[in-house]
Amino acid sequence: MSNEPRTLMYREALNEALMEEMRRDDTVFVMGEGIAERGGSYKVTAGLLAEFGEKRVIDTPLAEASFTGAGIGAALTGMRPVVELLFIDFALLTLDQVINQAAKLKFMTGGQGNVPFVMRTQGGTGNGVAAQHSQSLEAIFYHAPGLNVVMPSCPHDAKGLLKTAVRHNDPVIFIEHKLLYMNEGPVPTDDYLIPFGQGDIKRRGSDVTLIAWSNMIPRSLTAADKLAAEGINVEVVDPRTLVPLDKELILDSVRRTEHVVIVQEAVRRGGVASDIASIIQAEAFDYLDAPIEIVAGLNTQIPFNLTLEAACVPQEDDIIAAVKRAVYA
Amino acid sequence: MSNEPRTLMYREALNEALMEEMRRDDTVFVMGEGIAERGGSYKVTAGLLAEFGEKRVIDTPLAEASFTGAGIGAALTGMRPVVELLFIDFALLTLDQVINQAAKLKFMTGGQGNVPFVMRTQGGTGNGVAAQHSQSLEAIFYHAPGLNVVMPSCPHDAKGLLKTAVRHNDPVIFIEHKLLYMNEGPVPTDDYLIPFGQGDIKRRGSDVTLIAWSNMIPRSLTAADKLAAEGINVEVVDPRTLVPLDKELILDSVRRTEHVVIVQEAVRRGGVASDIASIIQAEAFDYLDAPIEIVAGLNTQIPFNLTLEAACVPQEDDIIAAVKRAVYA
Amino acid sequence: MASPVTTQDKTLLASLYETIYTIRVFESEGIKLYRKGLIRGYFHPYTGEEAIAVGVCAALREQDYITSTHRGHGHCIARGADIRKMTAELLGRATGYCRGRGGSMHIADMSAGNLGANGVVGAGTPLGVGAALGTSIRGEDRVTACFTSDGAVMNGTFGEALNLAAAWSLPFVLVVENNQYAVSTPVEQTTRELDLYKRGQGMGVHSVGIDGNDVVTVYDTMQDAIGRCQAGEGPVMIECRTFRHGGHHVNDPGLYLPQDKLQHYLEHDPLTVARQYLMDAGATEAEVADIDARVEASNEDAIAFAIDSPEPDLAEFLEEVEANE
Amino acid sequence: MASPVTTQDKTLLASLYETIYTIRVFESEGIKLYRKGLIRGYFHPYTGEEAIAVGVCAALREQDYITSTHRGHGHCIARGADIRKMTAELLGRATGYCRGRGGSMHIADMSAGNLGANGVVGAGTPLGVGAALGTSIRGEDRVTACFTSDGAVMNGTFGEALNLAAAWSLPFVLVVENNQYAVSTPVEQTTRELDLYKRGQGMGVHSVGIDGNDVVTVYDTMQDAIGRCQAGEGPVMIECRTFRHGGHHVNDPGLYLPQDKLQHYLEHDPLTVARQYLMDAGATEAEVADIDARVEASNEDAIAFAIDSPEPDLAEFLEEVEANE
Ligand SMILES: Cc1ncc(C[n+]2csc(CCOP(=O)(O)OP(=O)(O)O)c2C)c(N)n1
Ligand SMILES: Cc1ncc(C[n+]2csc(CCOP(=O)(O)OP(=O)(O)O)c2C)c(N)n1
Ligand SMILES: [Mg+2]
Ligand SMILES: [Mg+2]
Repeated sequence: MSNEPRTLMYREALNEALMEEMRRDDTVFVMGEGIAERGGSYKVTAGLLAEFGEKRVIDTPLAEASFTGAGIGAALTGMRPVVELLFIDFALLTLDQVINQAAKLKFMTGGQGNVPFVMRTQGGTGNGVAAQHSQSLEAIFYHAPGLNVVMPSCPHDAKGLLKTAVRHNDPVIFIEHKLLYMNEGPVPTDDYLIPFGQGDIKRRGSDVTLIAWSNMIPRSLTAADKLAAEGINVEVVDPRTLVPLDKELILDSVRRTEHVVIVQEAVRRGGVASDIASIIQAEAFDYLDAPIEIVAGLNTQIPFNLTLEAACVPQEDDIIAAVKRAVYA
Repeated sequence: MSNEPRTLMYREALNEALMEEMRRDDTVFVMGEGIAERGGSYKVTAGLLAEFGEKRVIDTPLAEASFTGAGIGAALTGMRPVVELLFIDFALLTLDQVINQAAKLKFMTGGQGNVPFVMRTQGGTGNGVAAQHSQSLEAIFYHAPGLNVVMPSCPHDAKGLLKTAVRHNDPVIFIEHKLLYMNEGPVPTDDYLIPFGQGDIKRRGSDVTLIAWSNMIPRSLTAADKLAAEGINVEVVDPRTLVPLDKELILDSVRRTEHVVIVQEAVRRGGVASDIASIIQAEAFDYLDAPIEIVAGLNTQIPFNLTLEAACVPQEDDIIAAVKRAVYA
Repeated sequence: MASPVTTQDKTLLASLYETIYTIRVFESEGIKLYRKGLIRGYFHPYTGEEAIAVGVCAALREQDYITSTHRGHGHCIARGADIRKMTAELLGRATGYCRGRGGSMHIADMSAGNLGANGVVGAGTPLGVGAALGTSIRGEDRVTACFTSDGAVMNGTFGEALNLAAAWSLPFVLVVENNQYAVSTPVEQTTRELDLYKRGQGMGVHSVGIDGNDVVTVYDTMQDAIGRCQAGEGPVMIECRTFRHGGHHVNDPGLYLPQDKLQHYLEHDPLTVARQYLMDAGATEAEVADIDARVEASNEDAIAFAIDSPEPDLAEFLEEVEANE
Repeated sequence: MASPVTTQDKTLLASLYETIYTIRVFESEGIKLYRKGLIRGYFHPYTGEEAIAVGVCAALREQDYITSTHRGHGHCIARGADIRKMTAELLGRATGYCRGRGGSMHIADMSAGNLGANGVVGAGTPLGVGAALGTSIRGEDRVTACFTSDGAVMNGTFGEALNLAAAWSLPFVLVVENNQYAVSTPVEQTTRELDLYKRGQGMGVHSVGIDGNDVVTVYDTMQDAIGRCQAGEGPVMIECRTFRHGGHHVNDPGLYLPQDKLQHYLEHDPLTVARQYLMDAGATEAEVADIDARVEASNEDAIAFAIDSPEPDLAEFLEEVEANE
C-alpha cells in the first residue's frame, strides 16, 4: 500500500478517521442529532450507519446535556464514544456534564475511572447564522483542567488528530470550523496519528511569529503570502491542540523572530490569545522587541448581517496590518 | 442621618443592599434555592421574606437552567430579578440561558429588549468542599460579550456594587466568595452606589502593582504588610468589576511602579489574569522592567484534602515570593 | 370539538383565514428570496403549521406575551407584526425589526409582546415562564403563550420550565407544535410515549392533545386555556399535532418524510381547513378571493420595502460595539 | 406487596438487616467524627433512607452498575464497599477510595460497579444512562440502577435522561429517593404532582411508587425491574417514599421538618421494619444481637484504620498535577 497523499476535503478526512477507528476498535461508537441515516449536517458521519449499524451509530433526541452525559457514562464503563454536538454554541447546555463530570471524574475518584470521551463540534462565524450559531468558545474548555482541546486547520491534521482523540484516555473537545469542511488538502493513505501537544509550522519565516488555529490558519497563510511580496517573512505556527499546548515550538519561534502576532476568531476579551501572550511575555520577555499584537474578534455578539458579521472577526487586512505594526513597532 | 460607617459583615452588607433596593423599587425580586424562609445558605437573603412576602422572595425547585431563564424572561418584561445560584459550579447548568439568552437578547433584537438581570453566586475554595463546589469560574463570564462581571472583596464594595447591579439595565454576574461572608468592614450608613468600571486602590505603594480581586485581596493585603516590613511597597489594585475593567487605573499604577503581579484564585490556564497581563503588555510595554508575574491556581481540579486544596490556590507565601521575583527580576 | 360560536363567527373566521394565508405567502415568497441569495443564514418555513400560531394568537389579548422558536415567522405574523419590518429583517436591513442584527432566528417584536424567536431549541420556554412570573408578581391579567416543538419536549428545559409554571400556578400556556420530526429524526425514534401531552399530565398540568391543523380547534382550546389561567388554574399544555409541508429548512429537501404521511397532511392543510370554515360560515368565493389578493399585494409591498431599505451602517455598529466595551 | 418468598428467606433478611444497620452505624459514627473536626466539607447522612439502597443493591447482580448521589454513603455500603476505605476517604486519607481527592461527595468504588457519588444533584442520571447504553451496545446482561432524589426530579436531567433510556429501551432503573425535602424546601412547594412516578408514566416508562422504608418491598420491586430490563422492556422508574431522620447535612438541625411527619417516619424506621421481617422469619434476639455486635466492631475497626492512615503525599500530588499539564 503506497502512502501517496490524496486530496480530501476536511469533512472527508474526518469521516475516514471515524471509519478507521470504528473498524479498529468496536468500543468506538458515535452519537448525535441526525448523524445516522442523514450523516450529520456536514456529512462527517456519512456511511457509518451502513457499515456499523444502529447500535454504534445513534441518532439522539434533542437532549444535549444528557446524551453528552450518556457518552461520558459510557466512556467511564469501557466505551469510546464520539459525541457530535451540532454547534459549539449548544455546548453551553452540556457544560455541567463536560466540566463538572467528564473533566473531573478521574481526578475525583483518585484515578479509579478514565473518561475516553470525545466531543466533536464546530464553531465560528459563517454566512449569517447569527449570534447563537457563530461563537468561538474554545477559551471555556481551555480554562477547565482535565480537558484536551483540539482545533485542526486542515484535512491532514483533522484526520490525524481525530484518530488520536478517539484513542485518548481522557476527554477531548474536538472543535471543527463550519467554513473548513469543504477545504481540500493532501491526506496520506496510510494510517497515521498526530500526537497531542505537537504544533506545526505551517509556513517558515524569520521576521515575525504568527500564531493562529482553526479557520484563522488559511486566512493567515494568505495574508503571509501577500506580506512576503512586501518583503516581510511571516512564520505561521499552528498549535493544533490548545491543550496541551506546544509551548516550546511557540517559544522557539518567538526567540528567533522576536516579534509576535496572535490571531484568534474568538472575542478578544479573555480569549486563548491572551493566555498565549501571557506565556510568551513570561517566558521570552527578553526576546520581545515590541508588544505582542493580538488580532481577535471584537468584544461583541455576532450580528446577522454579513457586512457587520465580517467586521467582527479578523479578516486578511486586519492580519496584514497587525503584522506590520508588530514588525515596524 | 449621619454617615458614620458601621462595621458589617460582607453578608450583612449584601443583605442591606437587597433590602434597600427592594424597598426602593417593587420590580426587584429575589429567587433561588432555600432563600426565603431559610434566608439562603449564607443568610444573604435573611429577613426578606418577612418584609416583602412570597411573591417577591421565591424558593425555587432545583431547576437551575430554568429558574435562571425565568429570571431573564422576567427581566425582559419589566422586572429586576436577583437570582441566587448556590455555587458558581452549578452556573455551568445555566450557561445557555446566561450566555446565549441574557447576554445576547438586547443585541439580537436590535435593542428592543433590555435584560436587567442579576445572578448572585459564590465561588472559590473553602474547607474541603472538593472539585464540584470550589471553582473560580469568572473567566467564563468575562469572555462572554454582554455580561458585567462583579467580584467584591469587602463589605463596603459588596453593598455598593450590588445596589448598582440591581439598577443596571444589562445582565450582571455578581460573584461572591464563600470565605468572605463573615469578613467585617466599615459600611457607610447613607445610601451609596459604586459605579461599574471603577477600580479601587486598596493600598498605595510605589514598588510594584499587585492586581487582585475577591478573596485574593485580603490575602494580598496581608502579604503586602509583610513585604512592607522588608521595605517593599506594594500597591494593591482591586478592579472590583472585571467587566467593565478599569484599565486606566491599572495602567496608571503600572506606569508608576513598572513592576506587575497579578493574583487570581482561578486556575492559571486561560484565566482573567492572562487577559489583564495581555492588556498591560500591549498598552504599557515600554514601562515594564520585568515580566508580569501571575500567581494563580494550579491547572487542576480542586482536591478534597485540605493540605492538597491549599496547595492548589495562591497562599500568602506564594504572593510574597512572586512580588520579590517581580521586584528583583 | 369546534365550538358553534366560533364556527358561526364569520368575521373571526375571515381574519383567521387571512392570517393563515399571510403566513403561507410570506414563507413561499421568502423561500424565493432565499434562493435568489437575498436572504442568508437559516430559514425554517412554517408552511403547514400555520393554524397553530393563528389559532393561539387570535385567542390572546393585546396585553399577553408570546415566545417563539427557530421556526418563528408564523408566530410573529399571527401576533400582528408588520411584514415590512419582518421582510427587512430577513434581508438583514437597517429597517428590520432587529436592525439587521438578528435575522430569521431572532426576530422579535417587543411592541406586540412577542419576546422573540430563538436559535436554541427549547430555550424560549424558561423565558416565557419568567414573563408569566413577572405578570403574576405584578398581579396583572396577562397570559404568556410559549410556542415550542416536539424536539424541545425531549430537552431539559421542557420539564423544568413547565414544572416551575405548575408549582407557581402561573398564567402560562405551553403550545407544543408536534410536527413529528426534529430535522430528519421522527418523534417515534426519540420517545416511547407519542402523546406528548401526557408528560404535562404527569406533572399535574392540565394538558390536551389536539389537531393542530384545525384553526378553530386551536382557537377554542386556547380560549379555554386563557380562561383557566385567568381563574388561577394555570398552566396549560396544548399539544398540537401537525406536519411540515417540506424540509426542515430551505436547503433541506426533506426526502426522509414518508410520502403517505406527507400526502395526508397536504390534504388536511390548515389553509384548506380554514377556508372551508369560512365558506361554511357563509363567505363567498369572491370574498375569499379579495382576501387573497389583499394578502398577496401586501406581501409584494413588504418585499419591495425591504429591498429598497438600506443596509445597517457599519460605522454606527462599530460605535455601538465600542460603547459596550 | 412483600413476596412470601422474600419474607421467608431468613439468610437474605439477615443480610438486608445487617447492611441497613451497617449504614446506620456508619452515619452516626461519621457524624461524631465530623463534630470532632476529623471530617471536613459536606456530609449528608443517609439515616432513615437505608432500606432503599439496601433493597436495590441486594437485588442487583455482581455485573450491574449503580450511580449515586450527594447522599451516597448508603449506596456505597449497600453495593459492598469496604468501610475502611470509605472512612479513610471521608477523613481525606491516602488510603481512601479516592486517595483523599474526593471526599464524601465523590466517593466511588469502580471495582464494585459503583460509578460514584455526585456533588451536582441530578448529574449522575445521564452518566447511568451512558453505562446502560454501553452494556446494550456490547450486548451484555447488565442493569444500571441510578439513585436520584425528589429534588433532582425537578431538574432537566431527569426528563432528558429517562427519556433517552426509554427511547433506547435500556436496562436502566431510576430509583428516586423521595424524602420529600430538598434541603428546607418541601416537595409540595416544588411540584403539583406529588406522585413523582407519574412523570415516568407520562414518558411511557413502567413506573411505580412504593414504600421506601420497607426493604422487602424495595427488594421485590427491584427484582421485578431487573426482570423487565432483562426482557428488554426497560427502563423502569421506582419512586421510593421516605424521610430523613434529621437535617440535610450534619450542620443543618432540620428544624423545618414537621414534627408529626418526622415522628411518623421515626416510628416507621427502615431499621425497625427490617428487624421485624427478620424476627418474623424466625431469627432470635441473640442472632440479631450478634449481627449488631459484628457491625459495630467492624465500624470501630474502620475508624481506627482511617485515623491511622497517612495523609496524601503533597509532592506526589504536585507531580500528578504537573504531569497533567
Ligand atoms: C438546543 C439545540 N439543539 C440543536 C439545534 C439544531 N436544530 C435546530 S432545529 C432542530 C430540530 C428541531 O426539531 P423540533 O424541536 O421538533 O422543531 P421543528 O424544527 O420540528 O419545528 C435542531 C436539531 C438547536 N437549534 N438547538
Ligand atoms: C444542581 C445542584 N443544585 C443545587 C445543589 C445544592 N444542593 C445540594 S443537595 C440539595 C438538595 C437536594 O434535595 P434532593 O434532590 O431532594 O436530595 P436529598 O438531599 O433530599 O437527598 C441542594 C439544593 C447541588 N448540589 N446541585
Ligand atoms: Mg418537530
Ligand atoms: Mg429530597
